[in-house]
Amino acid sequence: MLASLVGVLFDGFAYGMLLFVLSVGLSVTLGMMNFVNLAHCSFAMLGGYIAVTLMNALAWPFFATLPVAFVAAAAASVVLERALYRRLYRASDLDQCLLTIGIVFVSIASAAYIYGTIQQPVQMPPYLRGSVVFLGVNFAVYRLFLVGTALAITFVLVASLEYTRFGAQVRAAVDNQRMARGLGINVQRTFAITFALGSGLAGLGGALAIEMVGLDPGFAFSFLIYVLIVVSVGGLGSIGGSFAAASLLGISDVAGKYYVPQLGAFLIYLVMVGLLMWRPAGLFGKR
Amino acid sequence: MVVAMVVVIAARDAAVNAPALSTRGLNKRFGSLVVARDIEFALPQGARYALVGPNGAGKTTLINLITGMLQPDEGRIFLGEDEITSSRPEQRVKRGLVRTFQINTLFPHLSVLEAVTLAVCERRGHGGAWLRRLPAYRDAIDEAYGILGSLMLGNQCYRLTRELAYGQQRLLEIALALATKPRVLLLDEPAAGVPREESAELFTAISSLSQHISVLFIEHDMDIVFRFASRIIVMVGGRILVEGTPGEIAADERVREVYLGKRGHG
Amino acid sequence: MRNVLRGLGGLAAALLVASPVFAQNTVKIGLILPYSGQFADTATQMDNAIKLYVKQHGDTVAGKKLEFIRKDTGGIAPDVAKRLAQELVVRDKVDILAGFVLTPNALAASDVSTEAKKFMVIMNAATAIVTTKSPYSARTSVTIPQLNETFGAWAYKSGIKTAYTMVSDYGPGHDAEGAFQRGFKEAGGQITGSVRYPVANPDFSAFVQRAKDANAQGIFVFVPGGVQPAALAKALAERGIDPKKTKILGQGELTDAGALKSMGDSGLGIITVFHYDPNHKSKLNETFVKAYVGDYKRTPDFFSIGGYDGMHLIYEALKKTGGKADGDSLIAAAKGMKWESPRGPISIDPETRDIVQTVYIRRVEKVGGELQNVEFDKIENVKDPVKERMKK
Amino acid sequence: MSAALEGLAERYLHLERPTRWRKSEIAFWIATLLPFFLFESYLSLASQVAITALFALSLDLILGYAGIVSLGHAAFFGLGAYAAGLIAKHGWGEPLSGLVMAAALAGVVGYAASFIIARFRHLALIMITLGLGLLLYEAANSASWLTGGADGLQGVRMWPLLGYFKFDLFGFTAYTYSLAVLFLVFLVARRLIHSPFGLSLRGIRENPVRMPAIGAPSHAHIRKIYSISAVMAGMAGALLAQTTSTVSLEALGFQRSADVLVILILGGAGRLYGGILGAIIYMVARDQFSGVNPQYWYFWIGLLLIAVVTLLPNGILGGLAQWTSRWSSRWSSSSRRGTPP
Repeated sequence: MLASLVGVLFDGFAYGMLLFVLSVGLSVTLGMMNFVNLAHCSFAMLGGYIAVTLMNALAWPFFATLPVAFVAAAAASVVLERALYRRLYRASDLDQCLLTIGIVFVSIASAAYIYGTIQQPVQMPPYLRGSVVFLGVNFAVYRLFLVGTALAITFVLVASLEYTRFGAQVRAAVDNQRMARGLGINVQRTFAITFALGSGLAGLGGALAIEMVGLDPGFAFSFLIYVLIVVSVGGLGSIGGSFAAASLLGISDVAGKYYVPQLGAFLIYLVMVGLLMWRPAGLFGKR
Repeated sequence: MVVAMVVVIAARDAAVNAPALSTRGLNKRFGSLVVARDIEFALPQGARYALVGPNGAGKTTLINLITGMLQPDEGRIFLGEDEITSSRPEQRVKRGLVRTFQINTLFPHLSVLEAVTLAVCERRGHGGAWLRRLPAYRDAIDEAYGILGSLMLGNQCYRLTRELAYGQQRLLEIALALATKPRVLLLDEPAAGVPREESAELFTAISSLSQHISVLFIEHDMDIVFRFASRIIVMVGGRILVEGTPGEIAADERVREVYLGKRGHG
Repeated sequence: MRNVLRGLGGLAAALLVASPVFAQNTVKIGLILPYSGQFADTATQMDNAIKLYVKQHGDTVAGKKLEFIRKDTGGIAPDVAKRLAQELVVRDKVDILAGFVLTPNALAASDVSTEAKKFMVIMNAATAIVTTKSPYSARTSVTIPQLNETFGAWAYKSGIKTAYTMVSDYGPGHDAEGAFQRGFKEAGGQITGSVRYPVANPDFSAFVQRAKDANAQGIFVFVPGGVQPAALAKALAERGIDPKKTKILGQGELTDAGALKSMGDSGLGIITVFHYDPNHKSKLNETFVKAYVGDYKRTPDFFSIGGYDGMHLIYEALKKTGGKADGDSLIAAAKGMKWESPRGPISIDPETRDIVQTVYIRRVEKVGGELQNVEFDKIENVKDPVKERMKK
Repeated sequence: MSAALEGLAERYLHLERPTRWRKSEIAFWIATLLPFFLFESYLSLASQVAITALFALSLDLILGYAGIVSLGHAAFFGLGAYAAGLIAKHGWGEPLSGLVMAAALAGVVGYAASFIIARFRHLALIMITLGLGLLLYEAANSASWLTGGADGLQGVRMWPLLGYFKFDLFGFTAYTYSLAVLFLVFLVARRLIHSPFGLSLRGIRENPVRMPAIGAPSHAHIRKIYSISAVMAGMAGALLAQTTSTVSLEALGFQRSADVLVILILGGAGRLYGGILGAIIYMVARDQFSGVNPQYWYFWIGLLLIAVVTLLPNGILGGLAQWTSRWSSRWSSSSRRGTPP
C-alpha cells in the first residue's frame, strides 16, 4: 500500500517535471514581455523531431541529441523573434494569439509534410529502460533520469537568475519593465535572449517527452493546454511557481487517476480552476 | 431612558451639522509599511479643503481608502451621517462620493461626449438599458453636453479622448466626476502636469463649482493651495501632521521644515 | 417571403432530381477521411492502400473510369462529415461514398447515403451499429465485438481464469470492455476488476499500478491506435508487470508495427487479437506488403487493409453490375460477395452487409531480432455477434 | 428616418450617425442571399458559415465589447447543440421551439457561470473559462447514457421547418433557417451595442478601473452580457444540431473554442461584422484549401493568419479601418469614431 503510494507520488512528480521543462520558458517570457506565445510547444516539437532524426537516421546516442535539440529550438526561436514576434510586442494580445496560432498551424503542417503523420518510434538506450526496485517500490529508470535532469535545470536556472548580472536584468525586466528601461537595461535584448533560452528549454523538453508521451505532428497543439495550465497556476515569470505548479499538477493528476479513476479526466482541470479561483495571479504570481 | 434622550439629541445634532465626509481612526498597512495611521478629519458641507504633503505621504492612498478602492485595516468612513466603510466603490459614487485620478484614467477610444454621456447614463440608471438606442436618451446627452460646455470642452466633445491635449484630458477627468452629480468631490492632483497658468484656470473652474459640492483636492503648488483652499490638511508618513487655515499652516514651524523645506530643493 | 422560399424550394428540388442523371462513363468515388488533425495518420495509411489498389488494378472498371474526390473532416466532426457527404452528392455528383475511419463521421454520412441512395463503403469505423444506419452501406474492416467477444472466450479456454480490464473511456473502449467481459464470463471466467482511463491520456502509470494491485492472471487493455499503445506498454514494463507471469491481452492496435518499434522488448509476450497483421503468412499478403512498402516506405496496417479490401469490394461490385453505379444495384452486388484478402478469406454478410472473417490470436515474439506479432491460433468465419443477437 | 434628423443638434447626430444603416451593410445582407442563386451546391457550407458567424458574433459581444476573453465558449455552443439534439431525439422535432428551449438552457447555465466569470480578468479568466469548458466536455463524454459519448448523439429526427420545409440534401432549408436566425440575432446585437448598455460595455473594455469610479456596476453589466452571449452561442449550437441532425462531443471541444476565437480575431474583435467576416473568410478558405490539399491545408490557413496579423493589426476590419482613417485624415480630419460598427 505505502509502496504503491510512493510509486504513484514518484510517477506524478516525474510527469510534473516533464511539464515543468516544457513550460518554464513560456512562463518567464510571458511574465517579462506579456507576449502571448501559443507557439511555445512548436519549439518543443521541433526539439523532439531533431532528437528523433539524429537517433533514428544518424544513430546518435540519446544524450548527444539533447543539446542539439536545445540549440535548434533556440536558434529557430531567434529567427522567428527577429522576423515576426518583434513586430508585435506593442500589439494587442489578441493579435499575438493570432500570429502564434498561425505559427502553430504552419509548424504542424510542416512536420506532417516532412516526417509524415506517423507516430515517431524511439528506442531509449538499454540503461534508461525498465525499472529498478528500491525498498519494494518500482522506479522507472527513465523517470528517475527525467527528475534528475529537471532538478538540474531548475538549479541552473535559479542560480543564474539569482547570481548572474543577466539574471538580475531579467528579474528587473519581469518585475517592472518601465523601471528596468529607466535603469538602462536593454529590455528588448534581454527579452530576445530569454526568449531563445526559454524556447531552447522547450526543445529540450520536447526531446525528453518523446519516451513518455510520444511524438507526432499534433504535439504542438495537444500539449499547449497543459503548458498553459502550468504557467497560469504557477504565476507569470516565476520559475519557482512553474516548478511548484508542475509538480502539483503532475502528482494530483497521477494520484487522482490512481485513487479515483472515475475522476481521472476531470482532476487536472478541477485543480487548476480551484487554484486560480483561490489565487488568480497564480501560486507565486505578482500580477 | 436618559441615555435614550442623549442618543436622540446626538442624532439630531449630527443631522444638523454633520460634515459631508468624515473618517475615524483609519489605518492601513502594506506588510510592515504603514501607509495610513489613525487618519481623522471632517470635510464640512460646501468646503474647499486642500490635502498636501511630500510624495509618499499617503495622500492618494487616503483617497483610495475613502473611495473604497482599498479596504482599511481599521477605522470607519462616514458620508454625511451614514457609514460607508464597507460599501462597494460604485455604491459610494451613487451616494455622491466621487474622485478623480492623478494619472488620467479615461476611456481612450470613446469620444469625449460618449464618455461623459456614459457617466450620466450610469447615474440615471440607464447603464443596463439596451432596448432603445443611445441617441434616444436626449436629456442625458444634453446634460453631458452641458457639463462639457461648463468646463470649456464644448468644442472638443466630438473627438476621441486619446486625441485630446493633455490639459483637456485633465478637464475631462473632472467632467466625468461631475457627471455623477457628486456631493463630495476628491480631486487627486487635478492640475498634475498642467502648466501653471492653465492650472490656475482649472482651479477657477473648480472653485466656481456649486456650493452643494464639498471638495477635497491634492495639490503640490502651494500658491494654488493658498489661493483656493479654505483649510489645509498636511500629511506626512501616513499620518495627519496638522490641519488649519492657510494662515495657520503658513505659520506652522513643523510644516515649514517637513514640507516647505522639502519644496525648497524639490 | 414564404412564396419566394417555396419557389426556391422547387428550384432546389428540381436540381436534386436532375443530379443523378449523367455521370455516363465515369464513376465518381468520394473519400471522406480525417486527413488532418489527431487522426491524420489513419487517413494516410488508408489512402495509401487505396492508391495502391488503383495502381495495381487500373482506374477503369467495367468500362467506367474511376474518379476520386478526397475530403478532409479534420478529425471527429459528424457535422462536417455530413456536409461533405452532401456536397459530394449534390455538387460533385459522386456515385459512391467511401473511407470513414471514425464512427461518428460514418454514422452522420450514413444519413446522406440513405437519403440519396448511394453505395457507401465503410473502410474502418468499427462500432457494431454503423452498418445498420444505411441500407446502402457495407463494411470491409472489422467490428470491435467481433474481435473481443471471440477473444474473451479464447482467453478462458487458454487457461486464464481471472482477468482485469482497462480501456479508454469512450465508445470503442466501452464496446471492447463489454465484449471481452461478455465472452470471458460466458466461457466461465471471472473479472476481478476494471478501470477506464481518459481518451487523451498521456501517462498510464497510475492505471497500470491499479491493474497490478488487482493481480489477476490476465490484464485486458484497449487503447486507440497512435501515441498511446507505446506509452501504455512502457508503463506496463516500468511497473514491472512481466508478460510471462501475468498475461497481457489486447486488441491489435496495442502492438501494431509502429507501437512495437517504440516499445521495444517491453512488448515481448503481449497477446493480442486482430483481423490483420502485415506479417500474416500468405502469398497474397507478402505481395501486398511488398508493394506497399515499395511505394510508401512503411508497413501497411489495419487501416490499409480496410481501404484495400474496400476498393476490392467496389471494383468487384461494379464488375458485377456491369458498371451500373446506383446504390441499389451496387449494394445488391456487394451482398454475399466472397474473396481472398491479404488478411485471409473474407465475405460480406448478405443480411447485415457487415464483414465475416477470420480472427487471429497473436503473440509478440522476436523474429530475427525484430519484434513481430506471431499468429498462433485463429477462429474462422466470425460474424459480428451484436448483430447476430439483434436478429434473435 | 434620417430625413427627420436633418437640422438636429450635432450632439445627437454624433451619437446617432454610427447607429445608422450604412449602404455597405445593406449591400452585405443582400449579398448573403447570393448563394441561393449563384452557388446552390454550396448551400450546406453557407449554412455552417452562418452558424459559425452567429457563434463568433456571440463571442464578439463579450470579447470585443466587454473585453472578456473566453477559451471555453464552445461550452454554450455544445449545450445548445445537445439540448436541441436531445429534445428532437425524445420525440419533439419541431425546430423553432427546440431552438428556443436550447437557447434558454444555454442562457441559464451562462447566467450561473457569469457569477464566476465576472470576478476574474486576464490569464486567470482565460484559463478558468478553458477549464470549465474542458470539464463540461469530460462530463458529456462520461455521461454517454445521455449524450451517446464519443459515437455522438444518435436518433436525432427533425421535423420540417414551419411544418413545410424539409431539411434537404442541398442545405436549402438549412441555409434559409440559419441565415434568418443569424440576421434576427444580429439585429438584436446591433441594437444592443448602440444602446446605453453597449456604451457601458465599451467603457468596461476601455477602462475597467474607471467604471466603478463613475458609479457603474461593472459586474452586473458583465453578468448580463455574458448571459446574453451564452444564449446566442446556444442558438448557434442548436442550429448546427438541427440542420445536420448530428451532435458530437466536438461541439463542446477546445478546438471549437479556439477556432471561434481565431475567427473573431481574424475578422476583427469589437466590430459587429468582425465575427461574421472572419467566419466567411476562415471557412471558405478552409473549404477551398482542403479541397485542393486535404492533408496540408492548415499550412495555408496558418500563413493567412500570419499575413493578416502582420499587415492588418486588430483583424481585417480593424486594419482596414486604420488604413482608411489614415487615408482620410490626410484629406480632412473630420470627427472620427471610436469603434465603427
